[in-house]
Amino acid sequence: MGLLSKILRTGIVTEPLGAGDSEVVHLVREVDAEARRLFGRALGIREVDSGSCNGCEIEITGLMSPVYDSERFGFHFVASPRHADLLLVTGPVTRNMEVPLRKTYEATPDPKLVVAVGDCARTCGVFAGSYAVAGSVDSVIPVDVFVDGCPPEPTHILRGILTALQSGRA
Amino acid sequence: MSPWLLGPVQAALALLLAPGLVGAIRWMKARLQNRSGAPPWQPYLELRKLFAKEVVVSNNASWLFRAAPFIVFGSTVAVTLLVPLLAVPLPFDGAGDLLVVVYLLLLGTFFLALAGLDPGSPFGGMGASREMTVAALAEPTMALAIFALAWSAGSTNLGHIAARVLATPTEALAPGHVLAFAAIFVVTLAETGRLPVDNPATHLELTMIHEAMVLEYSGRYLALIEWAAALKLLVFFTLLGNLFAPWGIAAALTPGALLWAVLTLVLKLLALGGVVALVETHIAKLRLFRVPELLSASFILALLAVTASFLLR
Amino acid sequence: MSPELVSQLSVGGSTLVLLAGLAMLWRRGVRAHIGAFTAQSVALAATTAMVGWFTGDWQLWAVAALLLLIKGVGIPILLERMARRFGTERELEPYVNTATSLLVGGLLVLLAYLVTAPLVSVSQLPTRTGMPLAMGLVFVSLFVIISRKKALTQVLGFLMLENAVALLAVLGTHGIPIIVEIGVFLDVALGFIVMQVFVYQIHETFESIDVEQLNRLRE
Amino acid sequence: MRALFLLLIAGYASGAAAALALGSGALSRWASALGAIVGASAGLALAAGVCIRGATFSLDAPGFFGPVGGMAFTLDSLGAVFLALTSLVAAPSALYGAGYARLWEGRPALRQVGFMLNVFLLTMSLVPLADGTLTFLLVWEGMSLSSYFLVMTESDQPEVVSAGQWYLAMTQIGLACLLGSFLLLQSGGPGGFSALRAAALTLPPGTRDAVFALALIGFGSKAGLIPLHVWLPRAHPAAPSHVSALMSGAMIKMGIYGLLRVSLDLLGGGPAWWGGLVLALGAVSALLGVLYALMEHDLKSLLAYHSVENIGLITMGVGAGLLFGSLQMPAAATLALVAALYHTVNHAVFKALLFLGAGAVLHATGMRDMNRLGGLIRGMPWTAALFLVGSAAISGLPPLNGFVSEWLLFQSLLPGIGAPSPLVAVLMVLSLGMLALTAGLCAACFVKAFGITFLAIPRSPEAAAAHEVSWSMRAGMVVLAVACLVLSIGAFEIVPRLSSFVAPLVGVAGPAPSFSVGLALQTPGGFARMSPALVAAGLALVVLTAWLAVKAFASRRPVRVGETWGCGRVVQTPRMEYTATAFAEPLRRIFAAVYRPSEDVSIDFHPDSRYFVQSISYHSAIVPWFERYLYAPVISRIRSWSERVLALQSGSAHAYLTYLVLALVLLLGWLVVTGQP
Repeated sequence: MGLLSKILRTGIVTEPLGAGDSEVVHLVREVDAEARRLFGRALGIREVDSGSCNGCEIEITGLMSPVYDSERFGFHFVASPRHADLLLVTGPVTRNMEVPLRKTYEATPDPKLVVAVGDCARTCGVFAGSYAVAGSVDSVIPVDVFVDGCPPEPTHILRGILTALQSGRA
Repeated sequence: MSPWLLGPVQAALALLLAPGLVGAIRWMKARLQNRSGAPPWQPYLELRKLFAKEVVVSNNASWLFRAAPFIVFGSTVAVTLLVPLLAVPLPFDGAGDLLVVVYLLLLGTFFLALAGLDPGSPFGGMGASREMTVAALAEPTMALAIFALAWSAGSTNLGHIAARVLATPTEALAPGHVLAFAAIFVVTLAETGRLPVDNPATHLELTMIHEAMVLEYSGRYLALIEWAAALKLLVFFTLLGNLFAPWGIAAALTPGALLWAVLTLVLKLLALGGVVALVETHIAKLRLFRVPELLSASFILALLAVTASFLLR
Repeated sequence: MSPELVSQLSVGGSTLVLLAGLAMLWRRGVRAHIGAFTAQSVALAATTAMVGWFTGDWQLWAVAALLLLIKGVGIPILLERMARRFGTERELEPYVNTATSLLVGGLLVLLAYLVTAPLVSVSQLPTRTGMPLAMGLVFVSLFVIISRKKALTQVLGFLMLENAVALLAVLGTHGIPIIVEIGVFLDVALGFIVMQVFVYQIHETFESIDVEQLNRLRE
Repeated sequence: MRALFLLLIAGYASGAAAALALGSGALSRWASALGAIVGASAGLALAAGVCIRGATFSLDAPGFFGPVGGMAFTLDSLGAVFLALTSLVAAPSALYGAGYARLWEGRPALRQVGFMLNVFLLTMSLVPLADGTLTFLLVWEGMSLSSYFLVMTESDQPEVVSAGQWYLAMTQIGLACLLGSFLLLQSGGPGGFSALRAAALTLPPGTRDAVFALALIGFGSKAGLIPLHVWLPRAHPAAPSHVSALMSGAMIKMGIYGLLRVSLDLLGGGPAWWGGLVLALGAVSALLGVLYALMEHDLKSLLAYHSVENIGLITMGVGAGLLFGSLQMPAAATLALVAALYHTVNHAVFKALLFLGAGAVLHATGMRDMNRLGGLIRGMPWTAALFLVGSAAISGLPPLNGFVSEWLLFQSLLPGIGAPSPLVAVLMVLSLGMLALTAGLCAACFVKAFGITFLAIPRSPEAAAAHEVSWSMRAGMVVLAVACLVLSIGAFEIVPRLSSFVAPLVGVAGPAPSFSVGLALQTPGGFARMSPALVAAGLALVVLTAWLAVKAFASRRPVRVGETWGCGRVVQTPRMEYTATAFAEPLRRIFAAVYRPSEDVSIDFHPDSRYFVQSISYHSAIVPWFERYLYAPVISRIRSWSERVLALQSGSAHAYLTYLVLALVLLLGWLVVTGQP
């Protein structure tokens, strides 16, 4: 019962679409509309950590948190690339993750999108030149959108996903 | 309306409502997690998307992998022809009883487990093994609960049980009846892959049961399996709602009565969905080897249900 | 109240009392066990009150009130205090594992059904229908006492046994005279205090209330 | 009728003769199979004649075995059911055997199997026809011995020899009990069954109990009831597969036949404890059978344990029938016996199908160990599909025949709750729970049996190179698979007939209850209704509609073939797959109290540091407890005793056989001397 009353006292903490930072609101509205158009407002996201420091993962987790609640746009993180429409790739691609990343891409049914999250994904960041790093994400699989930042904020990731949806490769 | 038409109408209604039920539970859970959550109609959109997507099939998979979704889906739809969804004089009541419902659902589980083994993935094998273990252990509870119900109703046919409770409303609060309800509720959680037996929202392969079997599926096959899973949940909820508290179900096939039946059915489904959402918010998943404890507890409930009906005969 | 309703209610009430006893076999935490005992005592009090209402016997009402007061409130508070003192040691490895315990519990209920069948058949009371379940609880509490290792669990088993006997008396004979009942309560309270001391002593000696530790005394 | 009976004998006899005369080539195996098929067809026709016309067929042959009183044959409807199921299994098995026997071309084994198989089929077909103790015991022993020789076909392997010894020992213990039982029943009077039936009424209750108990042990050891089942999981894997199919499909059913014949027909039912005992034994056999089956990874041993399970289910029906009969509940008793008989027929069909499928796997890969099989569905699509039908049928899945009889069995236990005695009600509840658990575990076990054997990637080169078996072997399996479906859909026609056969045995006055309304089955008082035909039709319709709808409305993108998803690991090897042992691991843990597995883990550490492990070896074994506590002490006692009577021991199994036959002849001779016809 303690749990229930706490739930009631806390109330819904998701940022509403009407209030707050106008830019975010605008973005969020746009994501909603695009998601509706392209994937019937149901987007399965498969997260691939190809060697990240996990900073980006923490931000991605933020996307699923009650505050951002990406589920309200119909985004959900799935357990298998076979169920996914979009791959969210983080980190420089290490040598050990090169083949798995490619296999994940191959395992995802068409139409599919790839969003590379974080500076490392584009430039390999501080790991560039390491013997353990194979290269940037786009040297392994085709990338639709890069999201810059170290780490990028959840809103940036949302914007990246939106841009990918708009790119219309799907 | 012709009574023979009721069967297809029931199946169509169940197919229509099932994704909404899953969506409603997800929505209620989101609200209990203080999120705004996806709207309840989200599963429809997901199904539409999946039907439009490409299918990727493993190179190790055989024809069985492609046939299984249709058998899983078909067996579950066949069940909706038998359960008392809307009206009590069921047209196909003579075609099958509660045991047929249980075995038709087992048929779907059987083929889904085989399909999990087919691509040779370790996850699929793990899911198949666990799913069959849980299904087997849930079977005695189900049988005894049916036994308790059938004994007081004088029949194992679903229409008879519902009609009997309608005719003698005090029956609905008889101890045997209530205990059987509790037992079947636990079985519902186990058979439909809900918490605390299986977590429908997990991403971690090693904790999966149902999800692990369908990791290989994509596109329309996945859509069929997901739809069938939603339908199975709806079937169990309908059994709980319309066998134990059949009020609202249509006694005659008039438009008004049927409309009222649809309305009460939706309300019952939402109420049971709310209970499941609450349960899932409150408790954590059980370790796999503690699931037998839960199922033996449900078995005890069913056994007491039978004992209570012994005592009151 | 019609006799049919009374027999339904006595089955329903005894089922709740019995289920609380079976919950002891299912759950592992001390708090859950105390909660089960509290729920059981409340259900027992309610059943007693129901029989009191049916028979119109004020003594049964008094017994129900006493039950609620002593077993539904008093003893649980003492138990909580003990649990706080000893920490919440869990019943992690009982002699018989949980799933098997539950199945044994079920079989004991069926056995009780067989054993009480002759009693039930000679009784004319509408409350007789609940007697097999009460007898089942007698067996289940005994099983709790022998299959669990923690002294606190065993104390709870003993208290449940007492509840079971009370339920049997209420259902089988519509209650024993209140004087006897009060005497029994005193006995229980005394027994409880003795056991409390016993548990404290075990804890003092072994820093644990696992009665298996007593085996060390032989050395 | 008489002509058919003679044809039956002539068919099998000519098959046996052909096998001896035509050497060990293709001609011989086809000729002996043809003889068996002719005999089986005649048997089926004879049984159908009796079943449909309802008239019994009788034939006295005082000339045969004249010195011991001649032989007498009668086929009534109960016997006809068993003759029918034997013939139903015999014909496809013989057809299959013709292809299977190619293995032995040019070796004496071909002649031996061809001859013995026909003798086995002939004697087994005559068991349900036997009318009289002498005839019965003669054909019974003929059946046992010929099947012993068939089990010993590959006698160069030590495990086959051991299996043969177990089988022989159990079957002779059974025979001894049967002899005792019949001697008590006959108690000096004439040995014809009609005479026994009349004499049984005057026997004192103690004698009747003894007759029943001895018959239960004797027939139970043949049927494979726990704890008398020990020979089954040994002999079935050792025998050639079509012989296993016949033994499991038909021969163990003769134990059920005998039990029905003696307890219900000859003794006319008995006190309630008979039925209770049989019901409890059946429930225990069913549950333990399936539990041990789950732990098997030898395909044929697994099927053998499932025979124990299914015999358990059948026995539950028989026990419920006896129990209800003694409680004066004739309708419920009839239903229970119908369920038992129906499951007997169904089990004969699907278990024969499964053994033939397992034989095809063995033939193609040379292996029975499921942990080394896998992926056979690609090389052997026919066998895979047919084995799948058998698996679904034995798991009791609609719309196949196993489902119908399990449904009947469930329904036949339900009325037990209304029995006046609380003990009976409790027994029924427990049996019902065990029945349901058995059904669920059986489905789990066959997901394992089919999934691990036929699906995924082959786990050995032999499995990868597997090829489909010859047409005759496939044809044999197809016949049985079709029978699985027909026996389900035709239930509304079959059940009333079975009911009319068993109703007189449990004292139903007037016409037998039909349990059938239109296309549906209906239990007494309209308690439950179910129509296998409608369920099958509905299922087919819905699946077809779904398929068409998906074809019409879903995406038309072509299916892309990719790698199995495994979290991006570089290669997939069969070692990553679940094995049979892995599949059953959760259940092994859950039922550890029953299995009491012995586990042995030994870890070799690096000499310098315990943090480096050099090797881990894990060994686990399950020895059934009844073998450990029941048989092992007896065997060791006998072993020490037999060392003292070494003089008789020549080391040859055939010598022991000679002793046994001598003993039988002496006993029979004693019967003649004491003056029976």
